[in-house]
Amino acid sequence: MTPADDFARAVEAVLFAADEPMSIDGIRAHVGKGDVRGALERLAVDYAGRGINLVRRGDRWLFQTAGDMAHFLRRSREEVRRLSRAAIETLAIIAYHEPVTRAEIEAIRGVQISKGTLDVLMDAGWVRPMGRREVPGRPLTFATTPGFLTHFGLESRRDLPGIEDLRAAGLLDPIDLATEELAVEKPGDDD
Amino acid sequence: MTPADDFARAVEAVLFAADEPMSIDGIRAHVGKGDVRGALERLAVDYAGRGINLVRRGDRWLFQTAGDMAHFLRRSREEVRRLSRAAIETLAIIAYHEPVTRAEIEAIRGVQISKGTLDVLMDAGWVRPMGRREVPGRPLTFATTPGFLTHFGLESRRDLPGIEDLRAAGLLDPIDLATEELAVEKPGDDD
Amino acid sequence: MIGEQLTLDLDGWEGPLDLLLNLARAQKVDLKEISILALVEQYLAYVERARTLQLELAADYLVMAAWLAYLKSALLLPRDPEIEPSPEELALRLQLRLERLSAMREAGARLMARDRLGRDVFRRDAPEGLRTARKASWSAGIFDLISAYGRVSARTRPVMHVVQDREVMTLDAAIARIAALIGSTIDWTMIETFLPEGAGEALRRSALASSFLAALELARQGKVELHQRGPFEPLYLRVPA
Repeated sequence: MTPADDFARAVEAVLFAADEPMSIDGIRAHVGKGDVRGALERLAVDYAGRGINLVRRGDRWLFQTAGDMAHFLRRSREEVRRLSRAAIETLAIIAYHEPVTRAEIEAIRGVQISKGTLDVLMDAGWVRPMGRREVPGRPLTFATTPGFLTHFGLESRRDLPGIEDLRAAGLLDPIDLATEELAVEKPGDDD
Repeated sequence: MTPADDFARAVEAVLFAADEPMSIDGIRAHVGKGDVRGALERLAVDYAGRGINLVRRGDRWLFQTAGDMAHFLRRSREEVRRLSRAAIETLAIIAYHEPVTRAEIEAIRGVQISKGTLDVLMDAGWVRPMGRREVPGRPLTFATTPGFLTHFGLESRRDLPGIEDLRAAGLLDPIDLATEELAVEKPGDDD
Repeated sequence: MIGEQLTLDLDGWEGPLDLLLNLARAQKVDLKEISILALVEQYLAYVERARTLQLELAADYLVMAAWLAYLKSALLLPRDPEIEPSPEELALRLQLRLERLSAMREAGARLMARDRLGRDVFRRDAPEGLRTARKASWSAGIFDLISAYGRVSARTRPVMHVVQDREVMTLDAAIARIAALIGSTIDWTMIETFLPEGAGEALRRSALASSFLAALELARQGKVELHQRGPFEPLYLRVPA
């Protein structure tokens, strides 16, 4: 930086340490006699193009971080978290049945979904609201997003395995089925 | 000022906006990859001789007003607590001898530390307990904090006034509690 | 213990070493050159004066006085080589202690005189502050997704139970059949004899179960007698004798 004269340095220090924007009179109360306005204008030039700018708001002056630096002041930290069982089931139901209303999701799951569950899926960018169903109450419907397909490596929703594929893969929860057979279907074979 | 490159501008903005002195890692978490240390050193040069300085305190950096601007900035309210003579001496002994036990502090001062003295220093954030000395009784040791360096404007403990001379004169040698007691408190300890 | 006990001096002393240091400073600026003997004399005189003024001295001042009196006599008396450390060594240690305390006192003063943050130099009073936004990145794979769907389907898909049509022998049919056939038998006859011939395995099991119940019913009515040697032995029927 070009060296600042002592008067400008004093103005600079006072503005830096101030707890609010300062008027020229307010600055003068600290630094005493001198060309405060001239010093401010020189400082504004000095700081133009730096990470800190001297700016004027009405008749008050303040230092602030340069506007294009704002994104550095917020740091986002990624935290990888696993989806809850409720969230992944809800997502699966939406993917297989979209567009689907909240009530339909609950009917399919057989359990209510808590408020945060859909929020989490929307926050993850996998689910979005998609219009209303034209039935009484006009409930909102939900569908998956392109981001959903990307994340799960799917070309389209048609790539999702069908129910017969799931059965063949043993994913229809054989343990639960076995229990049901024992309880209900003893005398004869099922299906 | 000489124009700063965008990376230095980002470092400048982050330090300016920070409400605590920042380590290089802390800065990097905001500005991303790049030569943070190099940028800091360039910025420190840019700001040398201005009303604001970029200073290093321990492994952390901060902007603060230049020391010779103090008379424009001193505030009516007394923000800095007044320390008792005992507290000042105790702080100096800890800073120059750390880590140091309470018994060693007492041996140097030739008097017991009254109850509140260490508390005041710890409350100010300048002193903290730092492990135990592996001698009989395993006494707690005390040392200074990063806040101590920041408050007293020291880049590191090596900048403590006159520390090299004192060390050379043997005045910072470890305290031999046995002989010190022999010299002064032999006939009856007061603690 | 420290504090107002020695009010000869308005400031008060921070302990006997503090008093010694002040006496030494009055003697010479450079502590290396002070006369320990003279210092001892001064300290003892000081303590004596406090006594005559009936000031209450803290124990550690008296302890120091006793030790200094010992040091003085050791320094004045002919040297005894048996005594370690030597009085000169003790005097040197005392001088070093005073030097160290003096150095620390001076260092404290220099620290306090530095440009101190919040007193002489200032940080921004209203910094924008830095924020750390936590962004959750959710992890789930395709297998999680489809197995979840399988789980939901399995849990809620209506299960349909189909009972196959089978040949059975009802209890009524078995009672009629045994009642009809028992009349032509005289001796004990195994229950299997009464089952329909040529029946398939399923019908045979049904007929056996029904016939057993029928036999129990007929026995209750007094129309047959039952006999079995033991558990799981063959079951025999006959007309009551």
